Amino acid sequence: MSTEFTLVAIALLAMLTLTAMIISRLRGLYGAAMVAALFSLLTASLFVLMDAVDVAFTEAAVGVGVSTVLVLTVLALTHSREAVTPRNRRLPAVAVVVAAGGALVYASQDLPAFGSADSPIQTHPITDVYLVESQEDIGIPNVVTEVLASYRGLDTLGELIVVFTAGLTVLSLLGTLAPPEDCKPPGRFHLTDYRVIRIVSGLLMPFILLFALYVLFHGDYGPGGGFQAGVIFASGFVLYGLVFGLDRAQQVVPPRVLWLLVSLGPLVYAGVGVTTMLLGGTFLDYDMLNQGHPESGQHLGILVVETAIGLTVAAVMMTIFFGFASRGVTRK
Amino acid sequence: MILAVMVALLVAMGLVLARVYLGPGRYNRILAVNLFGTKTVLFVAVVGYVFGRPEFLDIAILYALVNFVATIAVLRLTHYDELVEQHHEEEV
Amino acid sequence: MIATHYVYWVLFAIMMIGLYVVISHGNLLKKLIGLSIFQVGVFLFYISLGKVRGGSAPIISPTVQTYSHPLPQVLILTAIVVGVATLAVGLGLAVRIFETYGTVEEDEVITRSATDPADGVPEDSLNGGGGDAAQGDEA
Amino acid sequence: MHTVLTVASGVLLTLGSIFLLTGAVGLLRFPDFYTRIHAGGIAETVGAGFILLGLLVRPDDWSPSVAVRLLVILAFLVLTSPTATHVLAQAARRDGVPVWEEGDGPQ
Repeated sequence: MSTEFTLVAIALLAMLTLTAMIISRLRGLYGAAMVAALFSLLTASLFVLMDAVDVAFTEAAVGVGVSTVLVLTVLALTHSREAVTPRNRRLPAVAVVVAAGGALVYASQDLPAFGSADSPIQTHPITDVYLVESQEDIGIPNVVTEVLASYRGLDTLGELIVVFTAGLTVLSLLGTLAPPEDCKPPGRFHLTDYRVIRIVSGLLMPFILLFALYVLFHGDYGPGGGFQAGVIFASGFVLYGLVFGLDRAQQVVPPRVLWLLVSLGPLVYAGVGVTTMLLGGTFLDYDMLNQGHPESGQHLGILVVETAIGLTVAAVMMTIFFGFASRGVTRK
Repeated sequence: MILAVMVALLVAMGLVLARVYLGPGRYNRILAVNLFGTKTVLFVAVVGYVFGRPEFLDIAILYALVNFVATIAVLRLTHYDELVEQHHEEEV
Repeated sequence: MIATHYVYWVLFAIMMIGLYVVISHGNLLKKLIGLSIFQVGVFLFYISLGKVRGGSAPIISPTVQTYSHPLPQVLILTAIVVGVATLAVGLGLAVRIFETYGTVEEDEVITRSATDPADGVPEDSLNGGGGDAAQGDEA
Repeated sequence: MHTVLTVASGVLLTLGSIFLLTGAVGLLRFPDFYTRIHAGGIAETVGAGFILLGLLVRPDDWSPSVAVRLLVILAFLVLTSPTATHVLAQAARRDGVPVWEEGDGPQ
């Protein structure tokens, strides 16, 4: 490992640990949520350093964008200060943590050295399938996209259904979304104070959505894909809702459309699988989509599946945000 | 040269982290987190050059974007009552 | 040992900080934040197992010879999105608990549900949420 | 040409690093929120601009796609970073974050 890599990795890991400690010490939960966003930024930098560019993309969009917004929305609905942890709770926790950490460190002796090229994961035959053979079978440079959407397509369908179910669960916990006319911000919302931020956000909106589309369709050649695009799309609308008011955001994307999109994704995804079965292949065998030219069949299949993922992820994230944000309305 | 920039960025990140820890109060932390975000954008851009794959700058664009969204979210949601009208106020 | 395993150990430490927050803190929202810390530790651990010395991101390019393993990245990519979806479910539960008991502190929830399990809390304690946002929040 | 560009990039990167570092020191050392946002916000944007320009003129691994992305990042930062700090300062003023005056201790 090059010395630069090691030094940068150590610096980032040290900062990450410090940030985690700061989060655990902060009792003001608004502060903790903000530092959690910083934690997420650091994590994403480490992902970039460890060559996981797609993961870094997702972590940045999810950790800094969506989950910070969700935690803050919930804090606005509940108490934002934490009670002091009683001393008698700390000791058992420390005991458990020390025991578990000790067990992990003990077990880590069997792990291969960090970055070694002859560790079991690297020498397993599947590595060659993914990194070399995939270029002939599918021909898309981004291996992560290939594995995600094609080789492990069934697994990803499962993950998408988890996201779908989580969206449904949040809706059933919080009740249906408040109608847009109930979410009108009060008159003083339109203060001239906010002129700068409104103009800049209005200017940025189209670029955010364009960027999301770019990430979706460029995911074959660079970092990106359906999950990332969905989250970016959603964070664009979250920004819109935060700056221009929830009512206007809900007019742009009415709940009815949102629910249609939430269920459309898994349906399209599974539909592709059923289509390939009807065409004589196995479930999600994209080769069948273009019989004479399996490679372009794969391209088509991956594109459709990634779009389906993007739709559902974006719709679920928006539903969750609107659900929490309009909770304050329905509660009153 | 690029390495020196990277070191400068890491040192600056450390200093900002100290401000995050010291606070005090919400605004100092938002400010620090926001500035930390800008440094991460630069860090990611620079890492691409150091390790020889500068084409991954898309990630840095995304960082710049979410950093802005997060800052606006913090400002907005800490004044939640401005975002959603409180119905009972109207009736009183 | 230190030179080859330090990354894993630091990541274990981060996981343990998260676990400590989950176990020791009584505030349900803080527990969820702690859970995310733990989760991030696990994510980084997976990714670190796929990293190869001198490798590069698994996006095939004629100028690059060694690539890090793509499989952990695929698993973690989906896990992150699923993670935020489950975080949202947890937050939804926390909101409902707050609406029923007027608090998100675990101990108080337990005492309150023991004393009067049938009815919730008076309306006015619900409105306290927006109010205390205005106070400072020094550590 | 190559040497000129390399030197120019080096100068820009150095300037950018200096701005970033002074901004960070200011953020840490100044006594109240408004002075900190002044130091941090302005130095940060300038420093980021210099570093991105420095990367842009670097001739070694220059390619059009990289250059376009650098310009997009630059445009994004120049647009969002001052907006964010402006809104922050305004919100802090409205919320009554105290202003430091000579003789006060550090906050």
